[in-house]
Amino acid sequence: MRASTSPPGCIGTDGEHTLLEVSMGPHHPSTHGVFRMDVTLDGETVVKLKPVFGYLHRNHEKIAEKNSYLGSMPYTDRLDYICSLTNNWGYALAVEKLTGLSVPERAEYIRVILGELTRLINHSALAGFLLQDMGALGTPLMYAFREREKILDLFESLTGARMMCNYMRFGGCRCDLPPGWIEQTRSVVSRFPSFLDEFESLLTGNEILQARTEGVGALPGRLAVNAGVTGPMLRASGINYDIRKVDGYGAYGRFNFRVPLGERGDVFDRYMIRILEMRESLKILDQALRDIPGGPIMDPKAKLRNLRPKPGEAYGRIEGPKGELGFYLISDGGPNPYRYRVRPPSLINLTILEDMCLGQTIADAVVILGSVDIVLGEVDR
Amino acid sequence: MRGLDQIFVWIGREVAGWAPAPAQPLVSAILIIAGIMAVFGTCFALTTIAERKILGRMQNRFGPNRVGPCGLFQPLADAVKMLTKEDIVPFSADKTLHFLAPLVMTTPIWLAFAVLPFGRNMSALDLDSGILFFFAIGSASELAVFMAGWSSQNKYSLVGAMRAIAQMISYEVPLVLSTVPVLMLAGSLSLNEIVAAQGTHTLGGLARWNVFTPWGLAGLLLFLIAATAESNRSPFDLPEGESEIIAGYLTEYSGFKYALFFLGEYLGLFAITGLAVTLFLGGWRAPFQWLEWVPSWLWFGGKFGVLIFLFIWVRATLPRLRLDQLLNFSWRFLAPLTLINLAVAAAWHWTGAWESAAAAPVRWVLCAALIALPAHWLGRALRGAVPPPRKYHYAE
Amino acid sequence: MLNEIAFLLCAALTLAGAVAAMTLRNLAHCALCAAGAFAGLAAIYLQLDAEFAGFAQLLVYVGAIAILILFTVLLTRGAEIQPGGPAASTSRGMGLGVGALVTACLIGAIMASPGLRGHAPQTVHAPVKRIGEQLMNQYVMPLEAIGLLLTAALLGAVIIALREPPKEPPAP
Amino acid sequence: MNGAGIIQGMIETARNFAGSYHDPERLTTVQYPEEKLPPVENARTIPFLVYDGGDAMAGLRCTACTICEKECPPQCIYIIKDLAKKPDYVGKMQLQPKVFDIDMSVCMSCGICVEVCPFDAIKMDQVFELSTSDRFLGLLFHKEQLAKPNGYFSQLHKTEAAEIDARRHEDKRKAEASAAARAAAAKPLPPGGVK
Repeated sequence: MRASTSPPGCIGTDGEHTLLEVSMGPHHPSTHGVFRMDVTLDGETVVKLKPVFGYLHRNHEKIAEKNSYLGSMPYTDRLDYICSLTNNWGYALAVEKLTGLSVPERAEYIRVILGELTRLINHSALAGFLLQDMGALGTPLMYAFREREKILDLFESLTGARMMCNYMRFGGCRCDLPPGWIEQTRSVVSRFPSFLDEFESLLTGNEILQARTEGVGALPGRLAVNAGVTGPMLRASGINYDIRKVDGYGAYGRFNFRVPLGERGDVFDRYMIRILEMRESLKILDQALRDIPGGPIMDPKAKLRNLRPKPGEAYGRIEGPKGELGFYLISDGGPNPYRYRVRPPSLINLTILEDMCLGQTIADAVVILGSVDIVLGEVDR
Repeated sequence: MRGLDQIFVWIGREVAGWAPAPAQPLVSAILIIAGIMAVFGTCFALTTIAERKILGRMQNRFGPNRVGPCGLFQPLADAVKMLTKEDIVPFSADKTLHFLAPLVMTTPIWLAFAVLPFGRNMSALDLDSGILFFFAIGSASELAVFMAGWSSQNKYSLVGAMRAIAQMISYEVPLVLSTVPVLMLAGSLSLNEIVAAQGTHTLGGLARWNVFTPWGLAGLLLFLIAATAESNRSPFDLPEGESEIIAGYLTEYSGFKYALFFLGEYLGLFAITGLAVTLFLGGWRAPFQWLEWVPSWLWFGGKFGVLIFLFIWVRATLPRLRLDQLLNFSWRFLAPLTLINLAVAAAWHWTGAWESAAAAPVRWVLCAALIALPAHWLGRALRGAVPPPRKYHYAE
Repeated sequence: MLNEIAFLLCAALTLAGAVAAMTLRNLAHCALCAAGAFAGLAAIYLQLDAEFAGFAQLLVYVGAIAILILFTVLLTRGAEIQPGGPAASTSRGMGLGVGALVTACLIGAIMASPGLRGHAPQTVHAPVKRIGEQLMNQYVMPLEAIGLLLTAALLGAVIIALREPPKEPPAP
Repeated sequence: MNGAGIIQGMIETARNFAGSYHDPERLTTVQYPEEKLPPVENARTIPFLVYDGGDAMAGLRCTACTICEKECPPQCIYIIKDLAKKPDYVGKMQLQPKVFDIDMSVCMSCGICVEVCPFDAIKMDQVFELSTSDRFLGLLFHKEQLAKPNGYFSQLHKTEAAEIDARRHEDKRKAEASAAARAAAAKPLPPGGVK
């Protein structure tokens, strides 16, 4: 028998301390899917962290280069499976740029409504998952999912599916709103603020949550910009960059809303920014539901099949709930794209993970990962 | 009603009476042991299902409701599952320790119930130093946790065991210290005498439970916080913090051994809850004199149930602390506060003569302030320099 | 009769634990065996009707000291014992000296006990209350002295454990 | 105050605990095998083939044009044409599928086959209890399993089916009218009629 008293997995010392290498994942309760963190620990402090991903790689881009333009649309649902409609939108935007199709007013409004509903789903679910990582036993998550169900019901009655919506088309939307949908949505939206208040009274003032998140995983604005971080994470670091404002794509130029900005860029700011963004989304939804015009929902020039754009390239980007979601397409005039590339916000926000985790404890690393908001379907593609 | 109160004592005596005289002590001991094991075994099964259902309701779901009426037979199904699962021992594990750990965890805990008075004349063992016995027995679980974490030869287990031991050592201090005022004022270490000391009544027939005094209330809160940590429950469930270290020292356990750990943890919780009831909530006594007709063991059970519900409620609400915060909380907040509480109890004792209608509230407020102000200051100091409140500005 | 068997069992547990703690190679096993020996000792106290001493022994030795030893084992991971190395350490002589001293004290105490001189051992009932009163009256000075000693030891431990403040780099 | 946020949170969970007993807004769970959600008209799960009339194989609307086979993103449709033609609802001779298989374990329920079908022959079903003990052949549906009557389709998607039926009815009426006109034109002039 080995007379060793040293525990398993010691990888030596750094002179003074013994380091322990722990491989967290891909089967680990807190890695949000099949994600692995190779963590080197000194006691409980992280001294090195290597994110390892690719376990969920499905060849999304290559498949899209082989499929027709239309055929890739349902695949985009499966990138970030929590927000399939914004993925649809980003892809549709790229193809519309490539082909020069225009989108009728009504379809733009429908897209904005669906996009903001998706943002509500994503942000509330994220706050729930974040608290789950902090050990709150799923209570906030269940509350978030309770509200998500109501929004998913809306999606189902409009698009036919709760998650894999496959709704937007190049030059418009697949089908018009069913009768009564606007009223249903209005009632869901009008009840959402009370859910947010409940959520905040459960969490925001909680001393344990504050202790766990204050100053944890702070990301300076400069570093965030250099790392290409986008979305709520960037705005929590105090950088004003929201593609809805910058590009004004879709009908966003017509709505009155504000972009909340954090100042310290720690986990608490990231949590709070998402809560505030949800409140702004509700404002956009109110305006869009009030002002939605009638009319067609498809560009009459649009055709479903045999789309052969002229040779060229296009980059369509939207402000997805997780950050800048971009689709880059090159057409060689054929029925399928010559090159198809996704800029996944989850992946690019994840690359800065080590810088945020160094010197923090392992429990913090889990929370920081949760606050980045990743979906492995999008990271690994 | 007197009969109902003493029914268990009576049954025990009658059954033991049938045995031949020399065997009577043995028979009555076996009866008591069987009774305690049956009651708290059932209690364990009921608590697992109640916890899941209450948590479910707090999270707006149903909880288990498929097995039996309202899911009441769920514990049976769980037991069948646990017993039939494959028992996996890691190849590189220290097999002896891996086997012994769940036994060391579960066996001593049963002993702790021996000294708890569950009702009038319903205490298995009236030890002169009962509370000391209780804490001495509890120390075995730390050894078990170490054995489990070490023997599994798994990094998560090891980290979990280190966390657990650090936590248990840290919280044992406030746990024991928070009971000291009670012992001091009751003048005894015997749990029966502590209950007896809370047996008198004050105006309006209100019982003189310790919890109705400032130091008792503070003591109960401190004791409950420390007890939550001792029994590894949320928000102090770091040793098993699922999202961080999977299941801590339980990572490599499955099947029956896991069930034993689970049982041990719940029994520990029950024992410590029973102790809280005995020390601060008057044990089996009724809160008012005119409620004395309700059987004493029902009072004990009721208070016990309320405290268990409180534990479940806290578990449904709070996120988990971090290790350094956990230790700081114990050493820099709980431990000093228990010492201060000792002084408050002394002050209460000295002002014992202030019983008049005018002086009693003064005494109460004075003592409450003596504990509340330090609590406030210690809390401020613990949280450190509070940064200015965050302002979120908006870009148009 | 039953009493003798119980005593023999407890004594065997204590001795076996102590021997195992000295001879086993795995430090964790040693520490756990030492805990077993402590528990056996507590059982002997209890058998002698010394409730308070027995439970205090369990609480302090099994609950605190054994855990401290285990914690030390966990924290000093580098200190591995070579499989072929000698079981005894270099401080063998000192250990022997301490052992001899303790044995001498014990023998003295046993020789002085009344049981040896044919008197029936008087049953001493020592409730906690009386122990407390004795500690607070007759033995208050030794108690305070021990308290002072322990406090000093605690302070010393804290000072040793305090991380040294980072030294200022010498001015160039 | 220390702990105020914690107490506030506990009040919130207590409210939800009580609310889950009386407020259906809070307890949204549907106890699936006993209760089911009301069907949603737009909902889609897997495709099926629509047929008219009483005979499933003879009444299939599918003309084996294989557009759906080409457009299906995961390529789970497999068609072999039958060379024997049969008349469709307006009497035009059309091809028909000899084999029409859909591998439901591959199908991702996107509904693109339905969108591209020019004959309204393939539509989305709403069944979801598809589990089988045979992973491979158990989920490979042949045209016999896929064929469902038009009445079933009208039950699922009322609005869409009504629209399609009206259009087809109109087409049929026009076709009959033109056929009648053609027949009338082709008929030799009755003797003694106008010249």
